[in-house]
Amino acid sequence: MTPMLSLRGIGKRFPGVVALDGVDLDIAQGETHALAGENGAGKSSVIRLLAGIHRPDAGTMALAGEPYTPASPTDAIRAGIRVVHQELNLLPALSVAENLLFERLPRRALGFLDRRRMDEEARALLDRVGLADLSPRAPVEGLGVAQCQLIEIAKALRSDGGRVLVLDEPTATLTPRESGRLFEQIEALKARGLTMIYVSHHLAEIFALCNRVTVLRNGRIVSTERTADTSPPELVRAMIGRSLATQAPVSGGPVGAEALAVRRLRPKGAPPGPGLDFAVRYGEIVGIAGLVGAGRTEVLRAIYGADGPPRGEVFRDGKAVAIRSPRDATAAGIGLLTEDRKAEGLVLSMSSAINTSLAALPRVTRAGFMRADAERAACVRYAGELATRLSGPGQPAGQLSGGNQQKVVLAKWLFAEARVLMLDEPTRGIDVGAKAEIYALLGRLAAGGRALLVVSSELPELIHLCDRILVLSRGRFAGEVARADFSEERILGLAYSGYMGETAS
Amino acid sequence: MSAATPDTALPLRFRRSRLLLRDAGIGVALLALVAFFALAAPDFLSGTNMSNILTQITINLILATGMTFAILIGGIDLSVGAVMALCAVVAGTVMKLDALPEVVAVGLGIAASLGVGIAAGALNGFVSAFWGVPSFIVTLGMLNVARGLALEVTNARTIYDFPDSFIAFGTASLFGLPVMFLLALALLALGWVVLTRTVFGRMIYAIGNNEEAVRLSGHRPFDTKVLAFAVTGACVGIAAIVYVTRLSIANPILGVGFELNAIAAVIIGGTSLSGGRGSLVGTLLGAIIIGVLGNGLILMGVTDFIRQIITGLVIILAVVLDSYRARLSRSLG
Amino acid sequence: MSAATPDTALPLRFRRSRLLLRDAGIGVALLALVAFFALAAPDFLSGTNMSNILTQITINLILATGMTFAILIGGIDLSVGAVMALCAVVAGTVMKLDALPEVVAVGLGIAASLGVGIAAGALNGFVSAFWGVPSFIVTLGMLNVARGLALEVTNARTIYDFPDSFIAFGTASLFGLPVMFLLALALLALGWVVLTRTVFGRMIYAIGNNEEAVRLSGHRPFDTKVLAFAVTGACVGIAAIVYVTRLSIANPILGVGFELNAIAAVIIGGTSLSGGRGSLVGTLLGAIIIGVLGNGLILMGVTDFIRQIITGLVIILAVVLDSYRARLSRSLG
Amino acid sequence: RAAGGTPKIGLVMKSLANEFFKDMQEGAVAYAKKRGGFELIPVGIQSETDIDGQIAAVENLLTRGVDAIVIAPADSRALLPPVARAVKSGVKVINIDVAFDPESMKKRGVDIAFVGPDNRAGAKMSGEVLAQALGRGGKVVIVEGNPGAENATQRKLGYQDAITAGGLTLIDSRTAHWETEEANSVFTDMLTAHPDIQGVMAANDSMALGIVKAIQARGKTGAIKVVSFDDIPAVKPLLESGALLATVDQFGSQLAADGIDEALKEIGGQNLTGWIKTELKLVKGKGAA
Ligand SMILES: Nc1ncnc2c1ncn2[C@@H]1O[C@H](COP(=O)(O)OP(=O)(O)OP(=O)(O)O)[C@@H](O)[C@H]1O
Ligand SMILES: Nc1ncnc2c1ncn2[C@@H]1O[C@H](COP(=O)(O)OP(=O)(O)OP(=O)(O)O)[C@@H](O)[C@H]1O
Ligand SMILES: [Mg+2]
Ligand SMILES: [Mg+2]
Repeated sequence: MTPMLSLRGIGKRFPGVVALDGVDLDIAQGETHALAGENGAGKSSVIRLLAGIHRPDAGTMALAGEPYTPASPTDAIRAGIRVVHQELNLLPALSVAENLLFERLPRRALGFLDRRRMDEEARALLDRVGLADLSPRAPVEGLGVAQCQLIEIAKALRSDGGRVLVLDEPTATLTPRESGRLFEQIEALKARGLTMIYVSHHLAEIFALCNRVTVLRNGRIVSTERTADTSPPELVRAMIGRSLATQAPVSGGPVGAEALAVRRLRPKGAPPGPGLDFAVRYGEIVGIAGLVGAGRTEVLRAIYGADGPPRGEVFRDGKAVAIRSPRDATAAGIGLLTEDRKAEGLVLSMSSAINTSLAALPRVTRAGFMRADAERAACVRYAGELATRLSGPGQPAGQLSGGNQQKVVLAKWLFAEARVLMLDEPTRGIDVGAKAEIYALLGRLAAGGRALLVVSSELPELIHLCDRILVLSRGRFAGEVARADFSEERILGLAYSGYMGETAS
Repeated sequence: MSAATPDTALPLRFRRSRLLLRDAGIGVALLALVAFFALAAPDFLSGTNMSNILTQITINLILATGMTFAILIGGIDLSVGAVMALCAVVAGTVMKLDALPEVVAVGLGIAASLGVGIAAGALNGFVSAFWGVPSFIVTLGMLNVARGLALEVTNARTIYDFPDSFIAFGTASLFGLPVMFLLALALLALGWVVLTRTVFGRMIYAIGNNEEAVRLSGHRPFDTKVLAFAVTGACVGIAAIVYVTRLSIANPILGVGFELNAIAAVIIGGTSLSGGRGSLVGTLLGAIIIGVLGNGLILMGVTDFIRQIITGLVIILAVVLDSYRARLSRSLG
Repeated sequence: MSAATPDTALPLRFRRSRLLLRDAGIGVALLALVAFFALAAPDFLSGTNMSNILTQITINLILATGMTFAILIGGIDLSVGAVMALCAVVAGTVMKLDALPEVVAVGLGIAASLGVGIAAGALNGFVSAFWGVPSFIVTLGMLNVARGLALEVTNARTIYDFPDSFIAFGTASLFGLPVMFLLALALLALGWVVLTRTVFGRMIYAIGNNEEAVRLSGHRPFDTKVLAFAVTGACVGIAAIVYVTRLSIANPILGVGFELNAIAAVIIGGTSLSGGRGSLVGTLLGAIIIGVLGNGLILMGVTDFIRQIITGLVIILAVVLDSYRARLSRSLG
Repeated sequence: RAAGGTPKIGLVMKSLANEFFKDMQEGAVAYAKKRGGFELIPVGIQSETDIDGQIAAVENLLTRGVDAIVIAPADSRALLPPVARAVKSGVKVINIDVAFDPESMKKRGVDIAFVGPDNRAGAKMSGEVLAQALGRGGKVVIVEGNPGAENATQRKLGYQDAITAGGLTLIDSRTAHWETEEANSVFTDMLTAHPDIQGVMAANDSMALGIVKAIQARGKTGAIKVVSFDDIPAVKPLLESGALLATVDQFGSQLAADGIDEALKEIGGQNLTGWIKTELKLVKGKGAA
């Protein structure tokens, strides 16, 4: 049987980087094929070639036996290849429905929009990804990252995913609830015989959903195997070339004095009520869990003064601090790694070195002048610690792979050496190997006496990392779980509690 | 549970009202201005004066309508004033062709004006989209080319003495309102429908928002860009006709600096200079603010230089006021 | 892998050469232009004419240097021409104060010009950053305010008859080059150092690219914005002094339209109108292109209207050429 | 220099986009063709206020080695330094249209002959026609040219002379920057503020065109009288219908030719100084006394 997609000897170079080198890949009709590999291994590069964004420097592609040479995304879409890219590509000022149906807006005579059909189609798509209550006419700006990701997915589900559906890290920003919903859709499409390519750093997802998995390393194919014939540890070994030692849970240092405390904090969009009270001590890693939209991001932003002066009180080292803006927060030794790296974390067109030093300029300046060498040194140092794959400190952040961009954002805050560091989804899109390194690093930071406050949608991550987990549900604290009591069931139960009306558990 | 996204309904309602408020913001500035002049200049509210203001803003309104298309798609058109002069002198030349019967000559003249405007606009769009160069520079070049051409074809002379039937339109009224203003309003309404209700309109906003995303969705922004600039050009062609019928002359140096006025109306109206956000309702309000300001200060008897100073201050004040409105609606939302 | 930066050396060299190519692109257009005029207009390459060109571009170069700061940070300054007039007439008024010894009066006049420029610029920056309103509108307002003020303080009259010692600077030469041009060049070089080597410059580029990321990294973009516009204003103040010493008059209507020329130099030089990208080297080349074009066409004896048309076409051509260069360097890279 | 063949004469104009200067230049070119024996190099500038551009033009002419320059300066003082330099290097200079400031000339040690009309006297002639038509006490407004422009200033002064002499009442005076459309708007608003306006003095014909349209739109044709300046062809119909009471012809097309004549005299060895006044003609419309 001719494979649905077949790549032969594909090569792609960027200045100073060989992104793909002699890639041979066959995707069978109807299979769900996973691509795995470290950050920068070349997964998204394969996808960008399929999507017609880039053209290969070498090799050929075939779709259902026919030569496939897309010159633009238009060609790819015409050929029936639908892609959910790793980074969001939405139109903020347009409505949800318009974004969902943008590839082909329903029209009536004379190019008029068919708004009724648009609403209907959009509703149906929103339904499928669990956003049934979102109005199709709402503009996309103002939606959370997770909701945007779901909209991207729903977009691709139109016409049932075309001939080949490609999903590049679709779950990176989703909590288990949304991910579950997505997996149901994938199963349904599989049952219909749709061919899919699935990229993820979550090995469990790969084993649960995919028939076969191809591992890339440094732009080359390492192996292609049926998932039934391999195992997560083997896969990890193929990806990073060594086994990952089973890690003991990160343990912070001796818990010290109260570093950060908030009282009656009422973040933006918070429900009426007394507000939130909690504290983080030096040497401690405190997690915040919750469903998408629970308001975790808003808690961190409020403390940081990102949306103006917080409503409520913030204490540093037991003393009340007036925070009117992020500058006040950083002056008080508080840092925030934001959730949306593209819009809020990075200056994409500027170099990785510049991005690394952005929150700690005094460390790389002398008398108002930049010390370019110190800046580059910092970038190289953290690239080493975080295993960031970049062609050099001068490479613009926008040219890095998604996971490596995330590492640069992390490097920025590590370099800033804030005493209190808040991290919103710190390992979004980071590969398993690097994740372990990062956990160890965060552990060392805590052991070194920093106070860390971590928001994550990956419960295993929080469970692995934290000393305590606060659970947010609908903007209110549903409870606090100590390390001894950590379990996914317990935490999820609390996370859902706010949505169950009076019968909160 | 299962109520997936439980509290979206609320913010949505907020957002709707925010949109209304958005246009209202600059409207409040306008109301304040009108109220002030009503008190300070007794004749300001009179019917004739209202009608005068509408006549005075007509050309800027038409140009600003077209400019809104160029700005929304992420560009700008600096050539509108110069192209308008070219349209006017070409139309004027055609209309004065003795060989043709009057009606035909006038019809052809109007068509020529539209044709020149559309061609210049499409060329602006083509060059900037095809080579991916900033429309700021392309239209700056076009400004010089069009002005030079207008001067060259007329040899710097004023064309005058047009058919009376044609000139009559310029001062005609309907329901007590200047016909030319009604035309401008109709054009604006048409533009509004196009921008908000058609695929083309959505495409303009989309490209202004994130051109890359549009490309990834399988569209070719090129066509839409050329078309959007052609629309700007068409409006310029119409404005030129309105100019000629109103002032019954066509000369190659008319319209100098009109681009700035048109851009100002668009930006005061809340459209973002970087594209993708804004509306023609805002543009209408912006154009009226500029018009009212010019008129009211003269009625008050403010001297020229002071008038210029106050005009500058009020323009700044209007957008500052508007920012408070935005902040207010944000804190509500 | 974990070998963090395996091949750093190579791409860095690549990047360096690409940067050179970037500026070279528009440089090629300039060379072509110079070569053409050298053939077409015999006097073009003469020493006097070269010196004339440098003198002619001096003011635009100074204004464009300042404009580069405003545009890089994501703004624009439409008020430079009008503020320049205000600076000039204030400086002129101060210099003619009889009560003061000549040297003191001249010194105070220069200080006044700088002061007015910096104040106007800082005000532009303050209003647009504090209320988050587009600098396009704020500086459009300032344009009117400054022009009105300049007319009001002089009552539309020209100030003339300045101390000879001061006027002498305007035509002085050093090493065969006009002193004022050397001043402009020094200013540009200083600006280049500030933009590429200092924290302030870094902030300007970063804010122009992604203000939100800068803010969330714990900075206050506000201060940098005000300062950047103040730099623009300082350049305007200097340009005003150069104007007065060169033309030995100060009048309130000078500098009309200078903003467009300055912006054109910046954008032709490859700086992005949306901020964050570009360099003063490009601005220098852009200003020279504009100057050479105006000068060469006159020397060739091209008539005025045709000259205007050709100027427009060459401006477009230059950026189109530049786009091929960009494509080339991309495909090389 | 003149020894080496036909003399070259540079003609430095203001913005040729202005009909008046375009006429002037064409008159000069026609004259050069008719008379022969010299080469004419005409140059213009982009806008009325482009002093810098005009200085550049003078410098470029010197680069090209002209024997004489005939110049309509954009500023009566700022152009003196380069022109004085030209004079000192032996180039003959004749000043047309707007006169160089005498004091500044004295300071620079040059005395350049001026060939041109008396704008102030001309405006006074035009204004007097209005004064006569309205009688003493008539209420008038002035619509001015560009503030700061020499012509605009002279014409305003001339109108004021006529107002004083004729006993008129000036109730408002505003600029419309020489432009038709702006004059139309500004005058419409002046009329709203002062419905009793009986007469308008416009600093040029382009603005008069807009003013007449505003009067027509108000239905006050005939009730409000207009005088202006320049006598461009476009006002012919207005003069014929009486919508424009008077304008002034300063024979612009001859002005440059006259200047060239004087320049040739200087090249021939004469030394000219002072004001060589050129003709001004009052052109009256229908109904003017
Ligand atoms: N436009 C570009 N210019 C230069 N280098 C690029 C560009 N795009 C990708 N690269 C490089 O190609 C390599 C492969 O990137 P790719 O995005 O395919 O990685 P990935 O496997 O998807 O990683 P991740 O898991 O982090 O998303 C990276 O080293 C990246 O820096
Ligand atoms: N339609 C909406 N209108 C206004 N605000 C909204 C809307 N939807 C969500 N929000 C706000 O944004 C937040 C949603 O952001 P997001 O989906 O990122 O969830 P989060 O809990 O804040 O963060 P995380 O994604 O890390 O779970 C909500 O807490 C809410 O305050
Ligand atoms: Mg990727
Ligand atoms: Mg979040």
